[in-house]
Amino acid sequence: MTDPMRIRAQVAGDKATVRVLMAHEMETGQRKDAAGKVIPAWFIQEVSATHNGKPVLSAQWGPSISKNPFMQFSLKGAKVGDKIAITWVDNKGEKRTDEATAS
Amino acid sequence: MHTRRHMLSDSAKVAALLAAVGLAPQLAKAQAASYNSAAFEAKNMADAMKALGAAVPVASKDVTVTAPDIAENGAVVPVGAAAALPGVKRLLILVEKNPAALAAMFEPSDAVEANISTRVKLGQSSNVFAVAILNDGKVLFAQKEVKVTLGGCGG
Amino acid sequence: MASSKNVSMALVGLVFSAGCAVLPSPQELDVQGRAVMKASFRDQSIAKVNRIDQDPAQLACSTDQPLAPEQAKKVEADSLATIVWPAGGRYFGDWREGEKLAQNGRGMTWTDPSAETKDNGGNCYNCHEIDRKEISFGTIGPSLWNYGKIRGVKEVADPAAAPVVQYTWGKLWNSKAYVACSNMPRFGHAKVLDENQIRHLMALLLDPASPVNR
Amino acid sequence: MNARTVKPGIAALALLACASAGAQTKSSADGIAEYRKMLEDGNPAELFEAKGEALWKEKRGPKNASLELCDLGKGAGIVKGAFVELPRYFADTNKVQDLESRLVSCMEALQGLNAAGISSTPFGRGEQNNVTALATWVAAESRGLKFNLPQNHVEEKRSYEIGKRVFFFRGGTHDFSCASCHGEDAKRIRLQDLPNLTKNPGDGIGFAAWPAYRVSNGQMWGMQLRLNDCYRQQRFPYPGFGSEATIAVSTYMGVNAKGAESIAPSIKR
Repeated sequence: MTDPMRIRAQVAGDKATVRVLMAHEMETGQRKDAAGKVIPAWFIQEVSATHNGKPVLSAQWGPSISKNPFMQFSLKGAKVGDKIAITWVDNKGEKRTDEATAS
Repeated sequence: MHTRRHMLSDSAKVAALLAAVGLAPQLAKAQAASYNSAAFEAKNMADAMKALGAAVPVASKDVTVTAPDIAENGAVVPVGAAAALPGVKRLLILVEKNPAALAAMFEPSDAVEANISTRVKLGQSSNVFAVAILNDGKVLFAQKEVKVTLGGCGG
Repeated sequence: MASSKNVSMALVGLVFSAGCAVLPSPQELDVQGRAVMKASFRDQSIAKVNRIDQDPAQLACSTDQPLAPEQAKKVEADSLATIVWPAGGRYFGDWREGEKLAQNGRGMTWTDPSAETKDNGGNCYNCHEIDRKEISFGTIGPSLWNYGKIRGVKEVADPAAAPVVQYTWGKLWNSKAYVACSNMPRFGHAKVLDENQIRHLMALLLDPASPVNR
Repeated sequence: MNARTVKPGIAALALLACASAGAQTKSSADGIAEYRKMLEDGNPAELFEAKGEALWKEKRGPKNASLELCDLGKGAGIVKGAFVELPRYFADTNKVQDLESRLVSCMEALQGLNAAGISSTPFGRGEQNNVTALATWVAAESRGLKFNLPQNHVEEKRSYEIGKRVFFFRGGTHDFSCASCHGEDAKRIRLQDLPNLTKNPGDGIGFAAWPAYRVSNGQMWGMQLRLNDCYRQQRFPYPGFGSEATIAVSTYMGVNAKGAESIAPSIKR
């Protein structure tokens, strides 16, 4: 079970500021639980963005990205109504894609 | 995106990593092609750059790192990396004193500005680095110190 | 509290009439307030509901009004009488240990391992500036930077320093001996810190070698 | 994400703290203000807000019903503006209720879920997570509105008076009351500004800032959990979820905050 992302793409001039929030634990694998057992690493490893279906950005993350990750970037040539989709894949192979319309 | 040398070292590392978390081999195969776990396990910037097949970074005012001087909590520290140069292939964010230095690696296409921000964990006060790897092989960096303080009642 | 509600329910059923819709007197509200506190909390780990049972000082100071002078004097005199002075007149420990205790904000919550003094910190930086090198300090209490130096303590064993040494010990043991409704915990009196821990804090504040007094 | 920049109230508080603490801390206070401003853009509370909105509309529980007929005080199904008037008196339960305890009542009445079971569930588990998400969304629907708790019903007035006594109640191993930290202007614990909750502390401060996303643990906290952790740090025993003390002290803070603009859900250290 994964929870939806929040994606905002705001157009200003000839580009859009894209802000993404992802719901994820981003567990480092360095922490221990109350019983002293190591909590296994669980984090997003890959993130990609598409603009109207065309890949525009890819990223790889380690476990030191904060819990419930935030990412912001500027997309050139984006217009109101364009579709921005974000996909993440974590180290357990879980995957999620959400899409937003630029406004 | 990757040289053959990286792919080889990656797949071994990722396979080991995935085996450790008990994942099926076919999954390991699917992910091995891209995720550079050697770079993300490197203890320091030099080793991370080696794992990425990149040159030793040179300080440059064309690269900027945005971060607060002081963070009330190391669990969430906003950090941005930007390069005022054309031909940026990769933008990296590293935290010097974290157990593994490399936090994020972005590969922007021409449609995305080389100015990306995210939020990282800092185990303690540390330098944070922004590194830009250019298409021509140049590797430039900027750094900033972030002080992590103890907020609240500490209980 | 519960009984007053039952009365109003019995009188008018479920409908509140103007007749019973009268705010209780301030004294009755005081009683109800304490009953609400009693009814609202439960034991959790080391934090037991008897912590809601107020002693006279806590009860007297649970108001937004300043205490009447004679009431304040009584709280202070009673508190002064509780202070246990250090065995053998040994007032001082190690300021390094004191700094650790001052930094440590833990202890006595329901997530702490035990109510023993060894698991407790002094919480000092939460409210006070102490060693100026620590920038993360609170302002509920006064700055303690140069605490001993400002008070002219050149040598802790100097008889001239005795009054401030004794006052500081007393303040750490039971702050309410000097200010009836002080915000400061009664570290010794409440068994939050033991004698040795208080000695370390004494050294942090008064030892000329402590970074606080440089 | 919230485009609002740094709030004047916080800036003023920070300024006062600097003035009293001297030049040494001015830069650290400025640094903290800068850090907080950077966090405002992209508050993960939005993730919980979205979850709460979906939960409000979703048919759930033994009665397979949504919460869309829940009366939060302004009439069945009216959400906008409800948050800034809570806690208030509800005739159907004959009690003053805060947002979270009211949501639990609706979950029982409309959906057939077990209110006592939810109330005794630890924070961050099961249905408690849903209550938090719902509260986050309901609060967000009143963003920008000013607090104006009703004080017409005698039980609302009584709740305020009891709440004041709860606020000043000293106890526990450390003799703390709420007022120990929140009874004066311009005080701090460590570097954390402490709002004076005996009066309106300003827009988006104190009662007008919760629910909030806590960056220190990546959790969403409603007012019930905020109070619970205050009492933990006060070295008190454990306050029951929705207990009268927690609701009365909320009424006290909410009435005092009259006119303060709500920024909830906010983001906190």
